[in-house]
Amino acid sequence: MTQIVNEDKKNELYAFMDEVSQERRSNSYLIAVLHKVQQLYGYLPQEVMDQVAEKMEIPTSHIWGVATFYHYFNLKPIGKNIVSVCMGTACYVKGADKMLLTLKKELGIEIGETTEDKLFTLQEARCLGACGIAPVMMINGKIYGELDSKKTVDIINQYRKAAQTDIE
Amino acid sequence: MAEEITISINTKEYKVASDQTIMQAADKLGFHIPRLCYHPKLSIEGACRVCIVQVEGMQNYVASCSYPISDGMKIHTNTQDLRRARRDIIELILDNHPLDCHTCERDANCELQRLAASMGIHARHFEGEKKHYEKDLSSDAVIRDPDKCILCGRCVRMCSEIQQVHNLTQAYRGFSTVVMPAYNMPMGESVCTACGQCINVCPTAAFLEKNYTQDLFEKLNDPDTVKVVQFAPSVRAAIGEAFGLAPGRNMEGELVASFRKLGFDYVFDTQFAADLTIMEEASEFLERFQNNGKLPMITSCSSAWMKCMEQFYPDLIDNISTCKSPMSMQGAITKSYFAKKIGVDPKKILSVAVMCCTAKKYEASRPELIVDGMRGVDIVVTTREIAWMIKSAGIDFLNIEHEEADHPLGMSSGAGAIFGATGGVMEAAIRTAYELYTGQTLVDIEIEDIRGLQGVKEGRLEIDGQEIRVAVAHGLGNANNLLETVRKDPTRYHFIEIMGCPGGCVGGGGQPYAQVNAIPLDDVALKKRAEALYDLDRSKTIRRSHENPDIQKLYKEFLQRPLSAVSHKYLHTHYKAKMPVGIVPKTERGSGV
Amino acid sequence: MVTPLEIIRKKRAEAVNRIVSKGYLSTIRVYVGMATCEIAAGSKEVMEVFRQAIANGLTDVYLSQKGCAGRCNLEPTVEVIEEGKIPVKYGRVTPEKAREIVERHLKKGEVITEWAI
Amino acid sequence: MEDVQYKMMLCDGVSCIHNQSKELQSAIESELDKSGIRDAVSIHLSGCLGMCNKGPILIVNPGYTIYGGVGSEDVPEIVQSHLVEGKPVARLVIEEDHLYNRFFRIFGDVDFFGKQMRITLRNCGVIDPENIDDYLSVRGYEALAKVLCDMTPEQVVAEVKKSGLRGRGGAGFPTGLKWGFTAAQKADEKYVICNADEGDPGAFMDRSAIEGDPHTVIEGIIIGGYAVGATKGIVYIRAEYPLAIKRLEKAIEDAREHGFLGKDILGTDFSFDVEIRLGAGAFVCGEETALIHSIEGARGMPRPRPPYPSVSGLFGKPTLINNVETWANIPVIILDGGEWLSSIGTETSKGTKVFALAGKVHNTGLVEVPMGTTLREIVYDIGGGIPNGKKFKAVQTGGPSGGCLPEEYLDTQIDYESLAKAGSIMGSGGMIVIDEESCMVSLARFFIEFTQDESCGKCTPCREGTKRMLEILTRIVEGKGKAGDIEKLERLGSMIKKSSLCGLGQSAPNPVLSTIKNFREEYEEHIEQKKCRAGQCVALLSYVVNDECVGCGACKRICPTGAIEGTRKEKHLILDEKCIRCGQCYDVCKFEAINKV
Repeated sequence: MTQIVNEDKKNELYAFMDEVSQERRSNSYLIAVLHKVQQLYGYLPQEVMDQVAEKMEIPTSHIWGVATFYHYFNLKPIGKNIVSVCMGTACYVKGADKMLLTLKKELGIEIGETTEDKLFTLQEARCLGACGIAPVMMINGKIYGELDSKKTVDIINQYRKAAQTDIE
Repeated sequence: MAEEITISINTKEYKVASDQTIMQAADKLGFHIPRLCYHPKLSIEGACRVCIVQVEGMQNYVASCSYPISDGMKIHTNTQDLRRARRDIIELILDNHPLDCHTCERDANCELQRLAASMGIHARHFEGEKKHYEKDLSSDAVIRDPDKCILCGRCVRMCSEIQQVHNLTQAYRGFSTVVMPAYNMPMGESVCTACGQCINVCPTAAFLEKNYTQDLFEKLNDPDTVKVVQFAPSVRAAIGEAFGLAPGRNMEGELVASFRKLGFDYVFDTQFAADLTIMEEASEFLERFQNNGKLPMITSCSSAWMKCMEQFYPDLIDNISTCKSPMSMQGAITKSYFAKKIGVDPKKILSVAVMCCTAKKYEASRPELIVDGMRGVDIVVTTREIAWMIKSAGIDFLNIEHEEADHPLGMSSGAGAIFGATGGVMEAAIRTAYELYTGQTLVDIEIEDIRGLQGVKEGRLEIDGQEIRVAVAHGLGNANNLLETVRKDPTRYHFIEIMGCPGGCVGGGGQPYAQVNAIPLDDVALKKRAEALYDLDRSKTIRRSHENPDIQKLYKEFLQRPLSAVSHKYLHTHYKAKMPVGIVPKTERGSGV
Repeated sequence: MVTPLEIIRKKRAEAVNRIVSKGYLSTIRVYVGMATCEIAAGSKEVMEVFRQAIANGLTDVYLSQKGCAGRCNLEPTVEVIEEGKIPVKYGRVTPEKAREIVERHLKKGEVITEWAI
Repeated sequence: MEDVQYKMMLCDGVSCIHNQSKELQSAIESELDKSGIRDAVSIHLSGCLGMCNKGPILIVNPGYTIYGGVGSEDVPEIVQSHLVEGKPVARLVIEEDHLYNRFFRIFGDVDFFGKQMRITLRNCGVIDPENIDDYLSVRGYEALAKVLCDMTPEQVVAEVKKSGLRGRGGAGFPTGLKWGFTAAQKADEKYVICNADEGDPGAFMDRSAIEGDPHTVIEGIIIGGYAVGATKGIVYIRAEYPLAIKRLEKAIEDAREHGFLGKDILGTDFSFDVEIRLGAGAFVCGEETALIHSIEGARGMPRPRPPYPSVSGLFGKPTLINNVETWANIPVIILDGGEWLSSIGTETSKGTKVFALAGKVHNTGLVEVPMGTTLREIVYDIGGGIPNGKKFKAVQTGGPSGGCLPEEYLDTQIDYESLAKAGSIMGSGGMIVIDEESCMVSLARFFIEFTQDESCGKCTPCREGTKRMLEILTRIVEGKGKAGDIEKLERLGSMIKKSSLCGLGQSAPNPVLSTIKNFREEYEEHIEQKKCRAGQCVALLSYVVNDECVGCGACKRICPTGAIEGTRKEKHLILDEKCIRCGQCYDVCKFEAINKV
């Protein structure tokens, strides 16, 4: 099953690379291709970067330099749920640092890390654009606002519960 | 044509050509603006900010390496504010740099150290956290020490722009930026060709050759072995610089004498094996040429090129000469023919090579080169390492009495000497191939078309009414450009020489560091080193490899004839595609690479 | 030859017709803020309430999304423009409030002043 | 044009068009001609004014007289009585109230919108951004048509020059000059780029503009392409803005379908297309050369200039780069004339500026004000002042590149020069209000932590220098500051400013230098007395329960580290060694029973 899924992903990626290779200066689309990889795999696996290198004729070192430069790209597999804490100024002024502390403690991980059960990856974001309801965090694209410690922990627990139900 | 404009530097006016940067203009006028990331052969980085100057009317300082001059520009290179800013910049670099100068290999040879001294940094104001990364000792040739790296980016640009190997990149960013191969792969497993040019351009000790000097001293003290050394042509042409001499002095006599003083029992010359290589290679070429073999034939003397070819050009493997490099031929012959001759078990022979090259350390360890279960060369040290050993052993190198190498593997023709300069192998091969093919002696043996520092050189000659087209490339980047042509037009050339380093072996990754106020890989120095070898050639009576009597003897006594079964066993090898695959980027601009 | 300006005028007339045909001239027009910030504050759910209301038979109402007008701390915002009356803008609208706006304002014409900005 | 005495604004909204506003316009024009005062009156069309039931709407300025239900037959009376004799026609006036002094439907929200002037955001919050018809109905793409019809590229550049518009990305370079440079280059290919890599933490002007009105930006870009001779436009936008990207994609598609993009636009021989490139989370890519590298698929590291992008930019071709807000000004400049825009604002700064107002103010949000508005007006009139009766301390503009201005600078006018003179910068539009509960040293540290984190690492001063500044600031807020630290910060700061490679480094020390300049005593208190007057530096304070405690347990429940003990209805106790000074107990306590000491 996973094999088929992986094959599908690979096909989709190659189709995308074929598409950009039609463009002029096609290797300028590297970042777009890496976005595609991350969209498909959740992170940038080394063997996929190798495939990109070969197909697009871009040295792996160059891809690696780009992949590590941009914070948007994950270099390690990520958890099921990505928790991004907004550390924009508005959120900071309204206590985002405290909330981050709560999250680190609750999840037992630092920024950029993934919990052992692979349920959560903690990230820091620079302004999610929801300053009006600061402080905010985003889980898998959904924004939660006007947080305090309790609310934060409650939300995390909801996701834990959901994962539990999934398993059952 | 550039017009003449007036600029002022430090309140005095000068008339200069307009198409220059501030740094170029200042250099010509005798103002040496301090610099770090700048290298004339590499693209402008503008990163270190050491070369900042004040231009009147501008709010901020500008980097003189990149800023163009304009008419009426008023430049200040040495105000108190500037001096302080530069000093602080250098201090900031030092603050994130290990404070171990006295135990560092680049002590007294370090650009950062020199800059710090010239800035007068006597106190430290801003010390704080320092980066720390593991040293990468995985490669047999090149050590990477990120702690010493000051992120000037010269190695990265060298690796991608000049060598086009694209092994090194800056990864991560900001304070966490590190120079590394893709995926932080160990150097030994990466596409690094071990050419060592990163070492040559590194201002500090972030890249070094793997140092075997202690090991060698140890082994030289072993009474139970026969210690044999060989040394490459380019070593003699450059080692003087490590002793403060100007580039271009041939130090062959001093070297031979020093080797004996260091404890070597036999001193041989790689130039002998160069002659041997020519015998085999010229024969191999003629064989291919006459029998519709795979052409163009490409030389295989350069170890960095060897690895490069296996990773980047697996499709051209059949075009590569099967000849081992001179060093490896010399090693193989030392442990067979020579061992028999002196009646010693070859396992008791310590075969040492002194090379201008870091990649030879890698080559010596290639399993493909093992014959009869033995490596041909046991230890490779670079010109830099041997210079240090000579100093360390207290040998008065500059005043020592000249000595000559030993027989039977120490005598060479002039053709063997010019191996060290780009085009030399081709020139030597032509001298011999011509005679082998036509039975006549080539009179006009100095082939100017393929000498000099042009990236790709072409030549053609006629042998018995047949045109032979040859090409020569030095530096792996130039090689790439040449081979792309070959891929498109396989019949364009018959014979190609490729050397991995700029200028050929004289510009090898193991050559002495640039002298104070000199630029690493300066073209003038490279030319002078090459000139020393051409002088050596001219000074010899025997200038064609096949005329070398010791070579003739070797064939008579041992190898029978070029390309014989014995030759194949000892002097030839094979190549295979290697992982990881090397990728040369598309040439169009737009990848930023 | 038709000039670009003539083309654009024609295009605008067509666009206006399309908008009108979608019910723009209804007695009441409702605009729901649908920018990232508004959505983060819950405007999607609010939009859904209005959509449902129309699906369930509320007539003479033109519903549209709009971008962010900049009132971050009052989002999600809903604007009700009624023929002949001063437009009303509601702030911090929840689905519950939205339902009440439907019932009281849209159906009965009562402006819920305490929620208006 | 000097003679214009009246500006008439004719509603051009959907309803009003239906109510024959077009006929009205020609009627007015012919009547003006008849009265011989054509030159004294300018007529502008505006988007829907929101009074559709009373359309067609006509507004006469000055005086903001609003006429409703105007028919062609009323025109002679209006012209004669109002414009010639100065007496408004009372029977047609529907409101004569400054509340309606807005272009758009922003009624009933006077405090917030009263002092604003919406030009670039004119359609934001008004039209449906995903419906090109909405945009077309508010004169969308008319500027493009006008340019293609009546103007040469040189004239377009001249019009932009005339407007006095300056780059809204922060540095304030005159836009027209930039256009002129790029236009003057001879090249086989040129590019225009829209910089939508908005990265200031707490600023979201560009996101809002694109989400609310993507076509305005696209129209601006096409006009720019026409003016400088480019055939390709690129919008470089943060990947973190999925909705903006989606709307932009939709808008580009729709524009293509309508023939505003692609080959032979609107029947002319001008061809141009726009594509989107995504950023990937690097603030430095807002710097134009870094942005170019990023589009080229490389690490987003800046390079030394010159050459400037206008000479050698994307793929080595002449490239014009402006930010979203700048582009959004373009259609207005074309439609209403550069002169009109230059009539707004101050001597050196024309038009309006959008700010993301955040922090300790009542009304947080996006505001667009004419240049020349004072900080006080923004903070107090628009922002509604400081909540919870706290005292104003400073306003921060320009985000991590800007500075903090204290009370005495509140009457500073918003323009590039005045803000710079006061020690801050215009920046891209972040504006954060700070009250007495915020520590200026911490704030400076917050910003330098940001720039340190976002430093690309290329040049020494920024890479190493900001790191050392951060270390010094960290030890100050942790109560470990040493004598001489302030001087070190100043020395490093001024060196980094003058020596760094790009704008990020050159402006990185600003938050520190400006807070040292204006709040030096706070730094000194931290260092000498180990005291934080704002009570924000956690290492310098602890929380204790006083006798007001009723033992409700609220603090105990919220404490994330279990540092509070106590039985119900009895006074609680904070265990100092467990307390992480998050302050949540302090916030949650309803009885003021917790003190910061």
